[in-house]
Amino acid sequence: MTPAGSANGTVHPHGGGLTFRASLTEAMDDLLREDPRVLLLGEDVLDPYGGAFKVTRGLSGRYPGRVLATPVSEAAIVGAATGLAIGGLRPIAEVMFGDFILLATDELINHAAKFRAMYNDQVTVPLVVRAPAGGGRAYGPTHSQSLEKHFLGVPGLKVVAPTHLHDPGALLRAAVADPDPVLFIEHKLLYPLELRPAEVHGTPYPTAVVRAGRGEPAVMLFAYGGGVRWCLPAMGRLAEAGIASTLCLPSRIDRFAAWPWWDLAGRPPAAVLVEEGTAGAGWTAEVAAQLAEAGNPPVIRRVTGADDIIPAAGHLEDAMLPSTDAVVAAALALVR
Amino acid sequence: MTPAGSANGTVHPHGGGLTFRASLTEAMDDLLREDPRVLLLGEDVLDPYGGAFKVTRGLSGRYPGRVLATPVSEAAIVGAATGLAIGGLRPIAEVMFGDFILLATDELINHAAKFRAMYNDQVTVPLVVRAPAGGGRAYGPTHSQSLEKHFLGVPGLKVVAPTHLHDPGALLRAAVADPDPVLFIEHKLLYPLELRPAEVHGTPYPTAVVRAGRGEPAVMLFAYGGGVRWCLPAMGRLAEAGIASTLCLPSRIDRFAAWPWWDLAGRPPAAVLVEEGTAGAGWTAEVAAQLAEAGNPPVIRRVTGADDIIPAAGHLEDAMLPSTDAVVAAALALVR
Amino acid sequence: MAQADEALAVELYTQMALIRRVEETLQALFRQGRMRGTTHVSIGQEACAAGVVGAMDRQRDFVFSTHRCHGHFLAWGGEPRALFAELFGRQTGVCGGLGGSQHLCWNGFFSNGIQAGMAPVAVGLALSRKAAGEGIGVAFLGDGTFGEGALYESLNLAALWGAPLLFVVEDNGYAQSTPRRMQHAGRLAGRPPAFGVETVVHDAADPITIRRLAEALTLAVRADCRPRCLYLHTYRLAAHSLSEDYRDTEEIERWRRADPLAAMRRRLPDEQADTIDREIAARVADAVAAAEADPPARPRAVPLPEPVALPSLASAGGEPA
Amino acid sequence: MAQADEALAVELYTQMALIRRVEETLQALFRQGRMRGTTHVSIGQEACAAGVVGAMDRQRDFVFSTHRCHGHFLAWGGEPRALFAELFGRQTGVCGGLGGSQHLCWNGFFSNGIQAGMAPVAVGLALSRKAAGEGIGVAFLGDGTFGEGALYESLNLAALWGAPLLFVVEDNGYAQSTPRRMQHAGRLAGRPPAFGVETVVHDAADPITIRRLAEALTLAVRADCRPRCLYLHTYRLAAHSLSEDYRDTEEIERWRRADPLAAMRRRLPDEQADTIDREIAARVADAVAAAEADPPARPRAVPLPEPVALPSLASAGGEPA
Ligand SMILES: Cc1ncc(C[n+]2csc(CCOP(=O)(O)OP(=O)(O)O)c2C)c(N)n1
Ligand SMILES: Cc1ncc(C[n+]2csc(CCOP(=O)(O)OP(=O)(O)O)c2C)c(N)n1
Ligand SMILES: [Mg+2]
Ligand SMILES: [Mg+2]
Repeated sequence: MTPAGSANGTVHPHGGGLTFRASLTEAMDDLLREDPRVLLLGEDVLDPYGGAFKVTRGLSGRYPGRVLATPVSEAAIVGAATGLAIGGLRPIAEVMFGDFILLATDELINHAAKFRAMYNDQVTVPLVVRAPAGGGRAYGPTHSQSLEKHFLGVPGLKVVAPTHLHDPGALLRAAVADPDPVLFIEHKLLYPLELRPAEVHGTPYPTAVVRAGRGEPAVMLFAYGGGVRWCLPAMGRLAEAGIASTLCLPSRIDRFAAWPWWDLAGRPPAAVLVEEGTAGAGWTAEVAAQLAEAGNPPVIRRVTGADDIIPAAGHLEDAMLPSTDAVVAAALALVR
Repeated sequence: MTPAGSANGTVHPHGGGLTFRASLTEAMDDLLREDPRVLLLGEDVLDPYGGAFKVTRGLSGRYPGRVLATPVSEAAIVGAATGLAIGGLRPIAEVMFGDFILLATDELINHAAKFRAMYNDQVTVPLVVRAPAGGGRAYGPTHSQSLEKHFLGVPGLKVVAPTHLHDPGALLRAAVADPDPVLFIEHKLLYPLELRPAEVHGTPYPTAVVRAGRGEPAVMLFAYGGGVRWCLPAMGRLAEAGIASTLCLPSRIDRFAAWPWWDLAGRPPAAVLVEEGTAGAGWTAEVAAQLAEAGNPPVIRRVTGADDIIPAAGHLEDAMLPSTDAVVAAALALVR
Repeated sequence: MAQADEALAVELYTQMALIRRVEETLQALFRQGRMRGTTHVSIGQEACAAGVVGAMDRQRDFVFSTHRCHGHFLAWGGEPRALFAELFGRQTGVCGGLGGSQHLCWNGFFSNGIQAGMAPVAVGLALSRKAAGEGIGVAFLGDGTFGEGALYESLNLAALWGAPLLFVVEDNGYAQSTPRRMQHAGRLAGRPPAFGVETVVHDAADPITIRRLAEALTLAVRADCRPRCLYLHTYRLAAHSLSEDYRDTEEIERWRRADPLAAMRRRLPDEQADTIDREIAARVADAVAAAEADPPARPRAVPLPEPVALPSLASAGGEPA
Repeated sequence: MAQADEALAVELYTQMALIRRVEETLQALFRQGRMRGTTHVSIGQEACAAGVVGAMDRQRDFVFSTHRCHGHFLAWGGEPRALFAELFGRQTGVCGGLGGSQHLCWNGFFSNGIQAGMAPVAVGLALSRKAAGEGIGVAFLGDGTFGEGALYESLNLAALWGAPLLFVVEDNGYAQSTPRRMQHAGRLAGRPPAFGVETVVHDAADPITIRRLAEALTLAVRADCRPRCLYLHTYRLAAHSLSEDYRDTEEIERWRRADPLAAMRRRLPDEQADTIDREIAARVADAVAAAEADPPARPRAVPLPEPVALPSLASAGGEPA
């Protein structure tokens, strides 16, 4: 059991060996036990397989009839889950790889996200679509993408991307409790990581703030989801080089307001914006735009995936995704 | 017949009463006549109907067997056109309303756009997908959207959005000649407009530049596609108010490099970025990010569609889309 | 005619005549420029709406409709005034003027302007009703909509999971301007059975037969929670939307002579039919007048979703990482 | 056995044994950590690849495959070394190491890792060959892939427009971990016919029969440019990918005893089979050694698409608007 939300400034209580994956599984276990309206559906989610990334493992056995293995039909999975949500249930749909969410784009954007508003608030759509995303496992061009940027700025749709510095289970519970559809992005490489306590702010989708080095931060990092895996070591290296930094790591990445975090961190003179996906019109573009629009922005550099397909060859994938080195280099370039 | 490309600084030769729509139809007519590899496919594109927006009217009669009315199958339309392109043909697929491109997202992003790169340049995909987009006609939430921002930053995919200040037919010809897939966005409200001569730069997808008022521009506008309809009158009004402005109007909106245009326009101290779609991680976010990243940016304001569904009621739609007033107000707020 | 059949004939004729009158009025309102946008009328197909929807239970069932939804909406009991108001862009509209002609929602009635996109949603809602222990749904489809893959995913899922849902196909022979034979290979009515959905094919001339079929099928769906399909051959007498109609005029004429509404009218005593017509005319005229006079639609109060609230970082402590 | 059948038996056994050897080697390479990522082997299903692909003409035809593509690739004449190199991430790989296991392209052979997404692309390529006047295609599909709507759009379009394409279903009873009966309602083999695609159903034990069927069907496709479907019942003896296999061990054992490769081997004189096996073992070992020693994959030279070039605005005049 994990608390459902975190208040401002709370250091959330985890860290006792619970992994990112287990936090999610536990949250679904709790949800299924506590709320008869909750159900899970997705490809191969039943035991003993427990889903391609094993996040639903153990659940179908404990909650028979409420964990549903679907056909390979992403549009129908999201569409049917939308109907279940309209009908008063609390479906959590799993898309096996985030890359496949593209088959359900219409159901998500032209249906689930629109209903509440276009039907004049006569319905709500408490739908959660979980999507394991990102690269780093040499799965090649169609199984490694970070496509969540294409779902930003969709009226009616929230996009939430936990890290192990948040409480992923609590975020999932918040998403299930949300009256609006939530696309819930889980970076594959985070699954095995143990949760770490961190300073978090805001509810129900808290933003984590990490500070490293001594004194006023010279650089502010903005990242989400899998980006955390480069930012934390980069901050350590920067601290060693005598450069203090602050990382802002929101869990909800749609409609994220960047400027206030920069302001409240003391307006560091430089900002490095990190995103695993490609740069064009992505999350970091939105962050940079907000900083720029507010006037007197810091100097800014984006660190993103290269503008090409994600190659299968592991070493090429490593070379084209962001890295700790790239984050450090960007920070140094701005600070010096 | 129109020239296939425009050299830097050319004032393109149109304006003699040819409409945006006719320019496109004429280009397809020319292409079909000149190149046996060209073919059109889409829903209801045959005569006498000639497509929902009448852009293919007259063509099926003149080129029997090369203008194909499809089933209502957007994924198969784009997928089959991709196969035709791989097979050496030059398909132009029409999606009846741009809103329906969401049903073909997977075919476009995980197939057409990826093939060339992931197959190590063994194939090219000279595919054009035409999509009438945008609001202003009170067609309601699912027939009025500007969804092209969701297709920006896709490795392998180009997005081209002509205006009547470009030569839309020439752009379409360039897209057909392009070895890579092009999503070709046609704003519905531009169809009846007569082409206007303008200063254009670059090839094969030129950027139009419009200057208004006397002296150095105090504000620079960035817009594309349907955004032109507010920018031109806004510039007139600003000029009347004694404010000179320069409009940068690219036709290719993916991988658009904003800063050089601002630089070459003399770095006006203010920039208004205009986009009919919603703001979040859209085209204007990318433009703002680029200006910010380059350092010493102008003061920036985005003018975009409101963050909500597009209501059917005409007056509400008018109120939530950008407008000439909004562009003028943004410029005045920055300049004063 | 038996007593019951007589009553049913009156009900069905009234329903159909109301739909016809409302939609002819809509055509006129658009022609006169009193409405913006566009619309799709079901003139000629009213027997499907009246026949099928009347077999449903408004208390617990639901209806998914399409771009051509006015008839289904009215047959479900929707108010003409609310429909007119919706298309006028008025606060009192079915969806406060936000949805417009294609995007209606009211009391378990849903339509959307994306072909076949609602099919899986209907399956999901049906499953939720099954879980709740009562209620079934109907999902209307056109023949052209058989082009969309989402439909087949939905048929499969409905049959596989036992969704209490009646798919109703209104095959009017065309998708927009394109005839069925240029859209589909094989026999359309043979497709749902290939996905495990039993299908009854009928022509849609007689609303009484349609009602009986719909009653039988909904009974079966209620009994075993398995989906069924009612495949109706029909014809629209008007153009696809407000644009021109390029279909063969003789073909249209032939169908106009077999207009199910006219046939239904002939079953009633002239005087009774005249009375019904007069009442409907008055009701529709009143609805238009009231709707047009209603206040204009308001923007939604709450933007969706709201941005993340700004926390007060000022009070926050923090440890170095 | 007739002379011709004998030669065919040797060809098919050699083909199947090569596929088996290559894929068992891949399994070992992954187990040993010499390859990254994951892969899907077709062990047990080789008769489908060998039987069908050999009926195609490498000069003018094409093959669309799936995530489980190695067998199809090798049967099409793809080099084991190029395949190993691709999975090792080497320059000499089929796609220079960019595609990896699921994303192969070579000489009219295409695979992609998205279920059913290639079906419409195959239809389009088939239509382009029809326009060119020669060549047909084959598109492989799994039973699980019948869940995807794009498949039905493609079947319809292929039949409607007369695409010279043979759909080949390898129904191995599972999609990943989920058995067919939990995925599909009705009889899968009944679905293509509902979209106007004639379908022949067979079990996939004997590659010679498969070859004859494929020959007959490709002849028909070539003759009238209408699509056909060959629906094969088969079984994979290995796990879905590199993860654990949770299927019933007795079921697996039963199928292992009926392994088509072993059956095929028994048709050949022992000595001949031994020779073939030895040669294949050597060939595969050489291929692995060569591929592993090949230079690492390089990044693509040209990013796609290039950004818009910066014009020289300096020279530009310009009129006020
Ligand atoms: C996904 C999608 N594609 C295309 C359209 C445009 N469109 C609106 S109605 C229609 C024809 C539908 O035909 P059918 O299903 O037979 O219904 P009918 O109009 O005949 O009632 C089309 C193609 C749409 N609304 N949605
Ligand atoms: C669009 C999409 N959804 C899901 C997957 C994940 N996936 C890979 S293989 C597979 C099962 C496919 O089953 P089947 O078609 O029977 O082929 P088989 O694996 O049995 O050869 C699934 C679901 C995918 N690759 N693409
Ligand atoms: Mg129809
Ligand atoms: Mg299978």
